This record gives sequence, structure tokens and C-alpha cells, in this order.
Amino acid sequence: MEAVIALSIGVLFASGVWLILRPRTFQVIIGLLLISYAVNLFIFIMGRLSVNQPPLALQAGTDTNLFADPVTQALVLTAIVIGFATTALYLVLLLTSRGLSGTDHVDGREPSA
Amino acid sequence: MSVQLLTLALGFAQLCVLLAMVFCVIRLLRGPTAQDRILALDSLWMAAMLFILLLGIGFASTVYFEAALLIALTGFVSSIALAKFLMRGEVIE
Amino acid sequence: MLLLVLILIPFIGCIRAALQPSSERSREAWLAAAVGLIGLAILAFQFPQISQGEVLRYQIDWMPAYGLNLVLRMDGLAWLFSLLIVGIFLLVVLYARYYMSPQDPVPRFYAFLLAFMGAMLGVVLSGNLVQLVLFWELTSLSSFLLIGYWHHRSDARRGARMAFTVTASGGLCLLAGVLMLGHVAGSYDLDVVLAAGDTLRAHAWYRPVLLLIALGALTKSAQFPFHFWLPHAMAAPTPVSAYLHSATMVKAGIFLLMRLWPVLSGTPEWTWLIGGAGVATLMLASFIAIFQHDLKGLLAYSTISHLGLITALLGMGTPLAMVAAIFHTLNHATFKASLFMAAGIIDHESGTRDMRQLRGLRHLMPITATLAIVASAAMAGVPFLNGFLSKEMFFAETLLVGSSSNYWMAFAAVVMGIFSVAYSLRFIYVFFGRPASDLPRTPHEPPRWMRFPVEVLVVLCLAVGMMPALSVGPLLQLGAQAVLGEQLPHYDLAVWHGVNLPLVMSFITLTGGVLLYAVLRRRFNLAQSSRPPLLHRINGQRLYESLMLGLRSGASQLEKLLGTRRLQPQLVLLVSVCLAAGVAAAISLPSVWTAAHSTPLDLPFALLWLLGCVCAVAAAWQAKYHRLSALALAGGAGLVVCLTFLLLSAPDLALTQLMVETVTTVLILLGLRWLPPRQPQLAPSPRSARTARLRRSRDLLLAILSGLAMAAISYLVLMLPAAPGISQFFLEQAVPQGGGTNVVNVLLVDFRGFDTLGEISVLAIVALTVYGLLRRFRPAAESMALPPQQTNPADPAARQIPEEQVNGGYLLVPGVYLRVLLPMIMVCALYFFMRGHNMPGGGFVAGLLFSVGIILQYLLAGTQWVESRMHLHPHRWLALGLLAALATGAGAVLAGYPFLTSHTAHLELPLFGMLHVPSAFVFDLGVFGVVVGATLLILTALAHQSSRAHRLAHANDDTPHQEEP
Amino acid sequence: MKRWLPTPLMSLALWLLWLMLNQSLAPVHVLFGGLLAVAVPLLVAPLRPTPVRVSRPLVAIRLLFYSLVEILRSSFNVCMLILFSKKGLNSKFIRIPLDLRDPHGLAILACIINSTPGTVWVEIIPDSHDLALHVFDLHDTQWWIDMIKGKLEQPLIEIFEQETA
Amino acid sequence: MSNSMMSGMHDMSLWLAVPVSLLLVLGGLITLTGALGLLRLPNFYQRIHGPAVYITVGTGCFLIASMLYSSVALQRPIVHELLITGFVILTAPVVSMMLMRAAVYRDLRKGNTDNTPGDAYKFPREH
Amino acid sequence: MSTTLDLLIMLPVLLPLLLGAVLVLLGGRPTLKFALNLGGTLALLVLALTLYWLTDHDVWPDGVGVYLAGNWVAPFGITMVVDRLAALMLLLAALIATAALLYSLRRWSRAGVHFHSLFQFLLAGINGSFLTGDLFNLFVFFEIMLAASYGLLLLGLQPGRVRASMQYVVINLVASSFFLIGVALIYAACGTLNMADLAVRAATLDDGQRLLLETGAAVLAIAFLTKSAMWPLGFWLPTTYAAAAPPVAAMLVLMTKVGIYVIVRLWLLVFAEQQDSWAALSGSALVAGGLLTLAFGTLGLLGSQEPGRMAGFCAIISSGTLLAVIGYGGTAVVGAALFYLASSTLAVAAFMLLLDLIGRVRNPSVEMLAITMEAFDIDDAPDDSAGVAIPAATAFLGLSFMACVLIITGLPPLSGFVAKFSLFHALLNAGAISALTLGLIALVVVSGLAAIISLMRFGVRVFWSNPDMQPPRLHPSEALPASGLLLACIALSIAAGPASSYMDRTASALHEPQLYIERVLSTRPVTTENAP
Ligand code: NA
Ligand code: NA
Repeated sequence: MEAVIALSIGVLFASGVWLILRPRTFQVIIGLLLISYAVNLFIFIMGRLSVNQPPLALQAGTDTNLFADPVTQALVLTAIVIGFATTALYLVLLLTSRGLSGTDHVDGREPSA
Repeated sequence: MSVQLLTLALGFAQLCVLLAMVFCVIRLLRGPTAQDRILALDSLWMAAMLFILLLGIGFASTVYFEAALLIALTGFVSSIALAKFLMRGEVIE
Repeated sequence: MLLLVLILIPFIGCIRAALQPSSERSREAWLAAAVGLIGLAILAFQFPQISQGEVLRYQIDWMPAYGLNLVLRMDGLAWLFSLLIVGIFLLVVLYARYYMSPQDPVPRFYAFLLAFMGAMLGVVLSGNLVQLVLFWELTSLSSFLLIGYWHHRSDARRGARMAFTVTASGGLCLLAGVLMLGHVAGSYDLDVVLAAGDTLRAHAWYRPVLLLIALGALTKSAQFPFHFWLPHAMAAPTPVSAYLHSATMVKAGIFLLMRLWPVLSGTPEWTWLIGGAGVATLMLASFIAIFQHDLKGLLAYSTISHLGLITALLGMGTPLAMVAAIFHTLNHATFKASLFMAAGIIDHESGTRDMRQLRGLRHLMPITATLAIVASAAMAGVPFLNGFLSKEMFFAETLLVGSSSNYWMAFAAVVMGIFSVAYSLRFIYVFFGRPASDLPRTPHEPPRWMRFPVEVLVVLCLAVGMMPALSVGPLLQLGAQAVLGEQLPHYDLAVWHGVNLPLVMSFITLTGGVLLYAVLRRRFNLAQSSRPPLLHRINGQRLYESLMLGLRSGASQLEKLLGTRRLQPQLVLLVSVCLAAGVAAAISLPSVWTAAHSTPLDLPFALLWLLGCVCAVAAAWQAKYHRLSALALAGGAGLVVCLTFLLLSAPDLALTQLMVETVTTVLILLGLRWLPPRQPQLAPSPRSARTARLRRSRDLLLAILSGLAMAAISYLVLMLPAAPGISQFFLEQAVPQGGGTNVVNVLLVDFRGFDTLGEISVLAIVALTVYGLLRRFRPAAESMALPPQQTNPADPAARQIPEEQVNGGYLLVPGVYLRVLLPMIMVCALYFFMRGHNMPGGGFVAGLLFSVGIILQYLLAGTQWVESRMHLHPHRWLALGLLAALATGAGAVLAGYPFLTSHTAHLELPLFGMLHVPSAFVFDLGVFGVVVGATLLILTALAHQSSRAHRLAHANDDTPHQEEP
Repeated sequence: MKRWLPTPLMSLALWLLWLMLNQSLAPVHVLFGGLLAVAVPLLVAPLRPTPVRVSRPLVAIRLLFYSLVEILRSSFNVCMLILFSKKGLNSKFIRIPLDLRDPHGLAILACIINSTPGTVWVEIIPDSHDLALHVFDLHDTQWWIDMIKGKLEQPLIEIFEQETA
Repeated sequence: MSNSMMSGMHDMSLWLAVPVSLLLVLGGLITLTGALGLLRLPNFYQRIHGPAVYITVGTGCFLIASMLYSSVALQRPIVHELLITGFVILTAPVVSMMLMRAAVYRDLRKGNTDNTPGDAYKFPREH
Repeated sequence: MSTTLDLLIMLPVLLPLLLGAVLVLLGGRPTLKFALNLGGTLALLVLALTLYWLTDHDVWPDGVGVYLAGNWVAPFGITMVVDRLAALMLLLAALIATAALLYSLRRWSRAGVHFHSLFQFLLAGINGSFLTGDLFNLFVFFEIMLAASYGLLLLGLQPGRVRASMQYVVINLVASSFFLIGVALIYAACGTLNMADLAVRAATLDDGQRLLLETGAAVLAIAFLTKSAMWPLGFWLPTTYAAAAPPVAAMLVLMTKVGIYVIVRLWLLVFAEQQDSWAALSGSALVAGGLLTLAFGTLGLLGSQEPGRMAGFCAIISSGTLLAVIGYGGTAVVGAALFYLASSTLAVAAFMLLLDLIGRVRNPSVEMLAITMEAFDIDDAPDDSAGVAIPAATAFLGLSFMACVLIITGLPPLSGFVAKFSLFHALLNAGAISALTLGLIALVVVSGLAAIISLMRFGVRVFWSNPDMQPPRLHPSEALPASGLLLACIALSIAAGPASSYMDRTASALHEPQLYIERVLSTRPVTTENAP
């Protein structure tokens, strides 16, 4: 399980990195999306893996060692929302850039040959 | 006895659903048309919902049903947005 | 205290002068003169004390911890130089009163001149080396402004820049040298430093210190190889040249060498560096001076040469040479200032300074001619004039230093003497011959008071030349005593020392000079525009200009090479550097490979992630040409992430991620319409194809490496045991202190509510930014057209407006569903909100769900229809949400608790029993509001772009059809 | 009544939804659910231009059962076709003239047709008010027309268009 | 197969366990078949029928299994499953409807209305 | 904690947040909005001065004020901490913000819809970054700051600005990802997010956790170094500065220093005391990076013609100097570095504002001609010896420009000189003098020289090579902010003694992290008993 998730984070991150290095804005936004998946998962697993132990302290006095780490979850939640916001911002920015420059190249101008 | 039976059946069902997800992803990859991909994505969401349902049975926890409920309620939104995009060239007119 | 006044009045005068209207003329001159007179009075007042050998000190603490204080220290040398500075200032002010044209904005001129005088006084009165550097750079600065006074002339600009660049660079070297010197001596205080000569000379840093300080002094005093700036500084008005470039500023370097003479001199390095530079300068400059055509150019090179002479004297390192140096400094100041003024008068009266044009001025301005001839004779070293005396001392010293075996120094001195006689003759020649008729103006004698300063200076030349002991003796004594202290040698200031070798040398130089001039004269007349033979190739100015040009273009090239303005290389660098830093940090430690615990491999999980990975890679592969596929594939990966969260005990995350996934998809789809269609390019050139391949391989490698690194570190983390951290506290205290069973939610709205407050602020900010951006959004011309789907007649809905589509068209049936769904979604949103504190859910999920419900209506019936029936005011949601969250925190403050402290209200209601309403609930309501407001604001702002395009499209119906992507 | 409960069916549904979501019949939930059931429909009222009228609950129940059976049957058929059909399938679009006009009735019809494996609703062709339908494996077009018009459309007309019909 | 996703299975009487298991197996098989249809069928208009099977019937099987299992083994009300069913019924038709129409008009615009597998709107009998 | 006084620690964040939200609600009432915005910013200035005073007097033990947000005790809740360094940065921020806001009165505040809200949010982000004592909370404040800066950067929506934003946004998004990765690793290693607690726990880690901590710190450092524009991560900076609206550019200058601030804070708190190979390695990496940045900035400054980019390179030089010097370490050196930080930030910010005003007198075609003529050594009209009167506005601009140049290049007598002098003094007296010390000094000197050459070239071109120069129209609201910032620099030079001793106190407190840690971890929440 650990190896699977570690590899998956690697693949997500690698795909994202590949995309943000591409010249078109749409590629970059998808890349940022994938990177944020990878990073969110990464933060998440810093609390280690636990299956079916959601941090819901339904009864007081339950053995707290049984629960998944709530801190990383709270952090990821914040990161998800901020990631969403920045994706939206970048999207609108790339549209604006495209509107003003007529190109969807990340530099706002087509590379000179 | 019944636990073993249930476990076996549930495992089988989970495997089936996962395989179904695999098929959906293959279709998602292969296309060939945009509508195929959207269909595949929607099917993937539905299969995921089923998977979550099975998880809920397996874990005997209501927490998972909430997620399934949410997929049932909103999973279609992105699909119809995509379909509308295909149909009209834009999502909101 | 008087010292402070002495330093301050020029600056006060400067400010006063700068505030005058620019048409003001006389009052400025009076102001400046008054400053000069006050200074002179102070100096006179202090003379008795100084002549007693007293050292006056005045100290203001500035940065005592760093040993930097303002210390004003006046000893004999400083007094002497101050006298020079103030005295010549007065004469120059008088001269300038008549020299400057009525059109010149003189307040600026006098302000700069006063500032310069202040800075110069600061240099000579500094009792702290850092303070000396401070004033040193101020002299550079004010001289820059003075040289560039006529800044509409490009030669003035160039001269000013050159002078400033050279002298300020030297100043920086000086600063470094002074700091090192201070470090060695243990203090920057001059008294301490002067006492630390032996320590310094034995220190390993002696050579660098000497070199750095020499660089400062030599650049300032225009010594070879930094001499080139001075001739270009002649673009300044003549009073400036007379003041700065003969009497004062260029003497600052000399002053510094004198000041630090007790500390630095007395070593072979000193002699070689300072003496060498001096000798080289005096030879070179005096030779070049002969071949100048510009009166001021000649004087400039002559100045350089005389400064070289003084430097050479200082380089000799003997006490007597020191005396000679001080003596010549004074002499040179008098005759050179008068010569500059005379040149200025000639220029002023005749309209030119070109010696090839000027002839027979003796007839037109006899008095001026006489004065100039006397001053030139002093410059040439003619007996009974002051120049003769100090030059003779110089000759004597060269003989002494060279001793019997080595006559090169004496030889150099004689050669220099010959040259200087020659150029003096050349200067004098303008007064002889038939008056020229082709001058721009017909010259005549200048105003009485304009000539007065020259007269004063020439009288001084004569007085010193004839009665040295009486006139200059005490002053010289004062200066030399201050530097040499106990070492003060015996010297004899007399006109006649009997026939000795120096006298012979003087004779040789005079006759040699006349002969040389006679020989060369024909050549001048033959080749009017000839350059100095042999040496014209050594052109410091050219070198400087090409250096500056090279610096600029080289730096710009290097900057382009080492930097980039494009995004992709920057990202490559960012990722690579981060990767390198991470790997470097990781491998710098001993390996830790002790598996702590691992969860057994789970086949479904592995299968799930196989799908996730395939989706991610495929999205990366498809994103260029198949945007929709890429979006769908990224959505697939996102779904797997959701499932993972759910599976690994993070239902809150799964719910949030699910909603974000949906909203993001809609968002990107909304944007997709405005992106250009992308077709695969056909057959790029082989070369660009190869570079593209290389670039892609590099990126691929980088991507794989960073993926591997992430995988490796993730695996490592998972293998290591978890640190016993803060999370236990939250798990234990969520119910008793947080009042909620969903620990994640309690964390979000209570324990770490401040983070959440920040996070919703981010959301709000982004929404506002997006709104602002889209309000002024202009789509590209080709995406303005309606999408082909809406113009193709095959579709009956093609030209229906959204309202028609949904109330009778193809969306009639879907519309029924979506309208039924809206209230249900709202109820569900409320449900997720209400239970958030205890079970998965909360403000985020609820807000997103609510927004999705609204967005569905937009999607169905179009912007106009929805907004004509429902006023959403997302701005208000957003602001009120944020205010609600803040108010929750502020409520705690009012109750006397810290911001955001949560409280639970326990309400006893008749039918329902006990209700527990935590304040965090209100906070979460704020979160809900902001999420709804922000999401709706962003999405509807984007959606509005389409309706704008529609309006435009309907306005001109024959929009061209577009290829379907 | 009309003013506060413009859509009683929807209100009922929402009330039930709330109670089901909370899985509780506690007075708090009952009351709060009731509050929602009133408030939410009022809130979204401007966005619902078409009112719904329903009658004949028995017909509705019969329709429900028929649909369930049909769904199961079709499902089996489609599975078999997917798994074992060697020869090509005869997938075709067909047109079915509809008399049902009520949007809600059409929505239920669409729901049944789309939930039944093997048939997908395409659209109602604007000029003729024909339903365009895609059938997975078409043998007899008329059978489909009869089935849909008779077994599905008719009850729906009864349920939704009583007064108008 | 080690499966950590079934850690919470509760014991129950066999006569109920058998139908639950059967429903699970049946649902799984139907889901698999539907997805297989999506994968294997030759064109979009046929493929769209594949997932419809499991969205309706597969979901139904699992939900009934869940209802039986939880109401008996966990003594938990079964309402959530009903809600999910309701929402699926409300949302799934819209998707297929919209998607189908989008596909049809896409093909119509492209003009390939011949009788190839990608055909659109070739009605067998005109009115 | 006693809440009444301690609340002052929280206000620099809460006040702008509140004001930002309120300003959203006020529709099109520009004057009211501006007045509110200005009032809020001035209040921040007063607050910053108060905190500056409070931290330097015996109000809080060791000059460290701690606020427990949400009343949760230190490692668990989020703590806000103010010490001398934070107070100094707050003051700088408030000064520059006031100037930037005043400057935007006439034009820029009307260039965007939500300018005022975004401005206040930006301040909240910046102040929060200075005050927070929690690593993840720092991320949140960074994001607030960045998000607001994106909005402000796009003010007016010119193509160049959008193009620059594309770079700025993407690079910052990627850097933020690294930020998160770093924070996550540090949490994985130590199980805590509180900086003080982190410092405590970092000392007791086993090998494995140490590896995580240090890898995390390295990744985190990259995020901050990107923000502080270290070579080769800072190429976005000149482009962005050149494109930004002047008041925004002034705020950006401040933001570069936020990265530096965090490096100083975290590095000295958690890592510098560790005395292991990693600390040494990171220190030398910082020095090397700083030197390279300095060299690059110097090259860029020499090579560029465009004023905005020149200013950007000035900021890079400032960053490079600071990074190198901080990496070099030592109490006295850090103290001098802080002085340099204050002086250079104020000066470059003033420069940003001035450049806009200067832009109004510039005449590009005349300038090009002048450049060409000077390059090819062509003299024009050397006989025309009457001068040209400079109108007061131009004289003001010229003087301010000159003051700016003096400070930026480190020429006497203004604060730039004092800063460089104290840096050199501290470096030379910091103990063993190595080739590195001298190299560093040499590079700083050379960069100053390059700045002299480049800025003088620019100044001569603008003020002297332009015979038809029309006196620019200056509004007091535009002239005042730039000169105000310069006056602050002048005040800094005159009060160099007290100022530098404050910086030294700050630096020595930074070098005694246990005081900070002790204060943060020992602050108790308000209980029902001690609540008023
Ligand atoms: Na929550
Ligand atoms: Na169907």
C-alpha cells in the first residue's frame, strides 16, 4: 500500500511537472492541477496511512491511537481550497492573456523561430 | 460462515466494480470521439459511486454513504457541462 | 564648535542658494562671498592656536558602536588646506560673478559650488577616516554636478560622468582600504590610526591597504593611468576648473597621501607605487600638454603633470620631499588658478580658447596679458617666481633620492621641466604676434573686478617667489609640522642658494624648453591639428568609453546568458534547483532504511492507482491537442484521489475534493471556449525539430526525476515511524474542548480557525481579482464569433436563445430535472453544513454544493434568464461571510478572550431540549458565505463573457463560421 | 396556503429528504425540516416557471411496477447482447409521435426510458413533437411505438394532464 | 487477495447472508458486463447502453444488498440507500439524454449520416 | 497572556482583513473608500510604531509578545508572535504601504474595481507573514499576500502587465507547491507546525526524522528563495517590477523582503543552532547563492536600459547582498544586514515611485539620440554656453532621484552608505577573515559601482540630455510619498546610531532563539479565572 501510494504521488507529480514545462497555457493549468493532486496527497500521507479510521471521535474516551491524523487532513483541506482558488485565477489570467495577445503561449507571445 | 460468504461476495463485487472502472478508463483513453470520453468519465464516476457503496458495506460505516450520496447528487454536473460544451460550444450561454 | 560652523555654513549657504529664484544673480554671489568671508574669519581666529601646534577637535557621536563618529580635527595641514579652499573660493566667487552669463541659472551654480566647498572642508577636517571617505565622495558628487552644469552640452555630460565614475570608483576603493586600515589600527579615528604606522607596515594587509588607498588618491588627483578624466572635466565653466581642477579637488588625493604619509610611507612599496605613478604622470602629461590646442586643455595636462610632480615628491618618502610637496601644492594652486582665470577671461572676451586662432592678445588686453605671462612663468619655473622655488626643491630631492648611482629620477625631472617650459611658452604665445582678425568676438580688457582675483594670485606668486620665508614660510612650517612632527627637517626658503646642481638643472630646463619650443613651433604651424606624437595611441578617454560600452553590452549579453525572460526555462530551473536541494539535503545524512510498519498491499487499491496513474500520464500526453480529453483524464485522476482520501480515512477531504473537482471542471470548461483551436503543426524544420526533441527529452528527464524523488521521499516517510506530535491532543480534546466529534472540522473552525480565516480570505481575494480581470476582459478577435455549434443550421436549437431552449426546446426535459434538483441540493447543502462539526461536511462542502446547485441553473437557462429572476449578489455573500467569520473572532475579544476563542451557547428550548450552538458554527457560516460568494462570483463572471459575445454576435448577424474543434 | 406552499409536492419531498438525511424523527428535525420545506421552495420559486399537477396515484404505482419489470428485463437482454452477441447489433434511431405535452410527464417518461437499458432518449423533435429514441438492438419498430405510447405515455397523460385532457 | 476494505463485516444469519451475497455478486457481474459493453461495443451509440445497465440495475442490486445487510446486521435505518437511488434516478437520465443529443448533432454537423457505425438520425421509417 | 495589550499583536492582521471585507461592500464611492483605506493604513502605521516601541521596552519579557489565537496553547493552536524583527518589518511595511497608497490616490486606486480591498488584503498577508509563529499559517498568509498581489499586479490590465503576471503567478504557484511539500516534510519529521516547538523538537530527532526535516527545510528554502529572487530563481523579478503599476511595484519590493524575513526567522530559530553539517552546508549555500544573485543583479543593472528593469535589478542586488550576508552569519553581521534591509527596501520602493514620475519627463527619441551621440563621441554645440533653467518640479525629481541613487549605490552621506559601512565593518570584525569575506566585500563594492555607472547613465540621460524637457506635472500626493520614503532614509542616516543599535539588539535576540521559544511555549491561555 505504501509503495503504491508513493509511486502514485510520483507519477502524478511527474506528469504535472512535465506539463508545467510545456509552452501552452492549457497544458500548464492541467499541470498545476495534477501537481496539486500530488502535493495534497503528499501532505495527506505525512500523517501515515490508516484505513477506516476517520478522525471522528464519536465517543469520548475512545482510544485516540486508532484514528487517522486529523492535522494533515485539515492542512490538505486548506490546500485544496487554496489550490482551487489559484487554479481559477490562473485560468482567468490565461484567458485574459490570450485575449490581449492573441496567443495561448505561456510567454504571451509566440516564440520567434 | 456467513461472514466468509459475505466477505467473498463483497470482494468479488469490489473486484468487478474496479474492473469496470478499468474498462471505463480504457474507453476514456481510447475515445475516439469526445462523447465517448465524456461517457467514459461519467461511467467512471458512477462506478466509483458503486465502489464507495461497497466500501460502506465493507466498513459498516455511514461515512461512506455520504460520499456516495454526494456523487449521486453532483457527479452528473461535470458530465452535463461537458455534454453541453459539445453541443453548444459553451457551457453557460 | 567653530569647526562645526566652518563645516556647516557652506551647506547652509548651499540650501539657501538653491532656494533662490533662478534669475537671481548678485545676491547669490554675495551670499557665497559672505560664506567664504565667514570661513576666512574663522580660520584667522583659529590661527593662533594652530600655530602653537594645537590640534582642535570637535566630536559628534554618530554610530559610536561602529567607531564611526563625526570628528572634526584641525591641525596645521588641515588649516593650511582650509585656507587654500576658502581663499581660492572667495576669489573664484568674485571671478564667477562676472564670468557667468546672464542666462545661466546661477543659484544652482553657487549652490553646487558651496556644497563642494563644504565637502572639501569636510575632507581636510575629518578626524575619522570613514568620515573622510564620506566627504571625499561628496566632493566627487558635487564636482559631477559642477562639471555637468552646462548639461545641454554633450561634452559636459560626458566629462561629468567620466570624472564621477573614475573618482567615485576610487572612492569605493578608498572606503575598502580605510575599513581595512581601521581594522588593523583598531579604530577609524585619525589620531589612533596615525599612531599605528608601525603596526600597519608590519601587517599582512599593508599592501592591499596601500593599494586601495593609493587607488583612491591617484584617481582623485588624476594620476596616470587615471589622468584622462581631468581634461574632459574642462567642459565645466572656467571658475569651476580654476577652483576644483587646479586648486582644490584634485589636491584631495594629494592631501590624503600627506595625511596618511606617517602611516603608509617609508616602504619600498610606497615609493614604487606612489613615486612611480607620479613620475609617469609628470612625464606623460607635460609632454601631452605641449600638443594641446585648447587653452584649458593645456592647463589641464599641465595640472596633471604638476600633480604628478607633487605625487612623485610624496612617493620619495623623505621628510624634505614632504615639505617640498606641501610647498608646491600651495604654489601650484596660486599660479594655476590664476592661469585658469586668465584662460577664462580670454575665452570670455574672444569667444574661443583655441590657441591656433588666438594671436596678439597683448595688444587688446595688456593687463591680462601681463598677469598671464607672469603666472605662466611661475608655471615654467622661472626664477623669482614661486614655481621656481618648489621646483628647485624637487630637483634637489630627485638628486638626493637617486643618489650617485641612479640618475633616472633627476633625468625625468629635467625632461619634465623642459616640457613644462615648452608648454608655458606655447601658452604665452597667444599674447604675441599680430592680433587675429577671425575671432568670434573682438576681445578687450575684462571688467575690473573680474581681473582682480588674477591680480591677487599673481601678486602672491611674486611675493612667494621673492620673499618666500616671509610670505609662505610660517604656513609651510605649520603644514609640514603637522605631518612630520618630530621628523621635521631643516630647510631653507631662500631665493638664492648659490650655484648648485639644482640650479644647473633649472637652467637646463629653461634653455632646453625654449629650444624645444623653437624646434616644435614650426611643426605646430605646419600641422595645426596634429596629435601628440607617439602618445596619441594611449587614449585613456577612448579606453574609458569603450570600457563603458563594453561593460554595458557585455553585461547585457551575460545577463541574457545567465538569465531569461521566458517562463519555461525559469520553471526548469526552479524544479531542478528544488530537486537538487532536496537530494543534496537528503544524501548529506546517513542512510536510514529501517522499515517501521507497512500496511499490506491491497490489490483493489493498487488497481485504483493504476487507473489514477494512467489517467494522469494520459492527461499529460493529451493536453496539447485534445483539451477536452485532457480535462476528462485529469478528472479521472482527481476521482481516484477522492477515492483514496475516502479509503484512507479522510471523508472530509473526499467530500471537498469531489465538489472541487466538479466546480473545477465547469470552470475550465467555461474557459475553454476562449482558447484558440490547436491543430498539430505540419512538418517543422529539421533543426527546430531536433531542438524541440532535445528540449522535450530534458523536460521528460526532469519530470521523471522529480517524480522519482517525490515517490522516494513519500515512501521514506511512510516507512518511518510517525513522530509523536500534536495530533493526539486534537483527537483527545475535540469533543471535550472543541465541542465536535469531527476532529478535522473542529481543527478547521476552532483549533486552527485562524488558518481557515486566512484561507477564505484567499478565496475572496481571488474571486475579487477574477472579477476585476473579467470586467475588462477582451477576448481574442477570432473567439468572439459564436461557436460553430450555435450557427450550424443542422441543429434546430442553433439560433434559440437559452430561454427558448429551456422552456420549449431541447432542454425542456433536462430542465425539469435540474429545477427539481435545485431545492434538494440546497437542503443537502444545509445538511452537510449542519452536521459538519460532528460528521464529515462543513462550510466548504456545503458552500460548494450550494454553488453547484445555482450553477446548474445557469447552465440550463443561461445567464440572463437566471439573473433576471434571482439576484445573487455574490459580492455581498463574500464580504458578509468574511465579516461573519471575523465577527465570531471579535465576539470572543469582546468577551475578554483571545480572538477566535470558541464558546458554546447552551440553549434550553421547550420542545427540543438542550441545544448546543458553538460559536464555531457562526464561523463556519462565514466560511459557507465566502465559499458561495467566491465560487459564484468566479463562475458567473466567466459565464457573463459568453453573453457579452452573444450580444455582439447578434448585433452583427453574419459572423463568420468557425471550424469545430 | 397557496402563497406559503406553492408546490406542496416539492415541499413534502424536501421535508422527507431532510428527515431521511438526518435519519431522525426528533422534534428538532421535524420542525426544522418543515421550515425548510416551506422556505426553500419559496426561495427557488422564481426559477420554476412550470407548475406541476398530479392525480391518479394508482396509475402511477402501476406504471412504476411496469417500469421496474421492464428495466429488469431489458437489463438482462442488454447484458446478454453485450456478452454473447456475435453478429452485429441492429442499433437504430426511431421516432415516436408523442401526445404528452406536460414537461413533468415528459420528464418521467424520459426517466423511465433512460433508466431502461437498451433505449436512450435523444430529443423531442421540435416541429412534429416526435420523440427521437435510440434503440440498442432494434427488431420491430412498431413494437416500441406501441409499448411506449400505450404502456408509458398513456398513464403519464392520465397522471399529469387529467384536467387539460 | 488481502483486502483491508472489509474490516467491518458483521456476522448475520446465513439465510440473509446468501441473498445479500447473491445480490452483491449479481451487481458486480452486471457492472462488469455494462463496463465491458462500454469497452467493446463498436460505436458510441451502442456504447452508451453499456453503463446504463449498471447505473440502473447494478446500483439497484448493491443498494438492496446494502439495505438488507445494514438493516439486519447493523440495525441501522436504510434510508441513505433510498436517497442515493432517488438521486441516481433524477440525475442519470439527464446525462444520457444530453450526451446522446450532443453526439447526434455533432455527427449531423459533420455530415456523416451514412449508415456507418457512427451514424446519426437515420430513422428507419419516416412519418 | 493579558488580552488587552496583546491584542495589538493581532490587529495588524485583523484590521486590514476587516477593512478589506467592508470595502467590498461599499460600492462605487471612491472617495469614501480611499479615505477608509488610508485611515486603515495610517492606523497600521501607528500600530507598527506602537509595537516597535513595545518590543524594545520591558513590556513583554525579552521583548517578545505572544498571542494565542483561539486561546489554544502554543504547539496546538496558532500563535502570533511579535519581536523586534517582526516589529521592524511591520514598520517598514506600514511606511511603504502608506506611501504607495498615497501615491495611488490620483490614478491607480481607480484603475481596478477592488483596488482598496486588495490593498488591505495584501497588507493583511504581509503583516501576517511577519507575525505568525506557525509554519502552515505562514503558508496561508503567503497565499493571501500572493493572491492580493496577483490582483494588484494586474491593475489596469495592460498587455505587458498580463504577460508579466503569467510568469509571476505560475512561478509563485509552483513555489507554493514546494512550500507545502516542505511544510509537510517538516511536519512528518517533527509532528508539529509551531516554529518554536519545531526548534525544540528539531534538536531531539533521530536520523530518519532528521533526514525528513532537513530535506523539508531545503525544499522550503527554495520556495522562500524564489520569492526573494535568488539566482537562478529570480528572473521573474525584473520583468514583474518593470510591468507593475508604481505603487504595486513599491509593495512588491517589500514582498521580496518577506522571503528574506522568513529565511532569517526560520534559519536562525531552527537550523543555525544545530551546528551540524547540514547547517554549515545550508549556510554556505546561502552565501554562494547570495553572491551569485549579487553578481547577476550587477550584470543586469549594467546591461539594462529600461528603468523598471533597472529598479528590479536593484532589488535583486539588495536581495543577493542580504542572502549572502545572512548566510555568512554572526550577530553583528545580521544586525548590519537588517540596517541594510531597511535602507535598501525604502530606497528601492521610493525609486519605484520616482520612476513613474520621471517617466513623465522622459522623451525616448531625444534620449536615443543622446545615447548614440555619446557612444560615437559626437559633440554637439559645444559653444553654446548659456544654461537651461530647471523648473522646480524637475529639480525636485532630480534631487529625489539623486538621493535614491545615493542610497541604492551606497554612496555617502545617506543611509545606503551607513548600511554598507556597517556591513563591511561587521564583516571585517566578525572574527576570522577569509577570502570569502573579502570576496563578499569586493562584490558588494563592485555592485555599488555598477549601480553608480548604470543609474548615473540613466539620470544623465533623463535629466541632462533632454533639452526640450517639459517640467512634469506633479501632484503633491505623488511627490509626497516618494520624498517621504527618502526622508525616512535620511532620518535613518541621521539616527544611524540608535537605529543600528536597535538592529544589533534585534540581531542578538535572533541569535538567542531560546528566549523566543521559551516565551512562545510558556504563554498560557486565558482561563475563566483570569478573564476580565
Ligand atoms: Na468539515
Ligand atoms: Na436507458
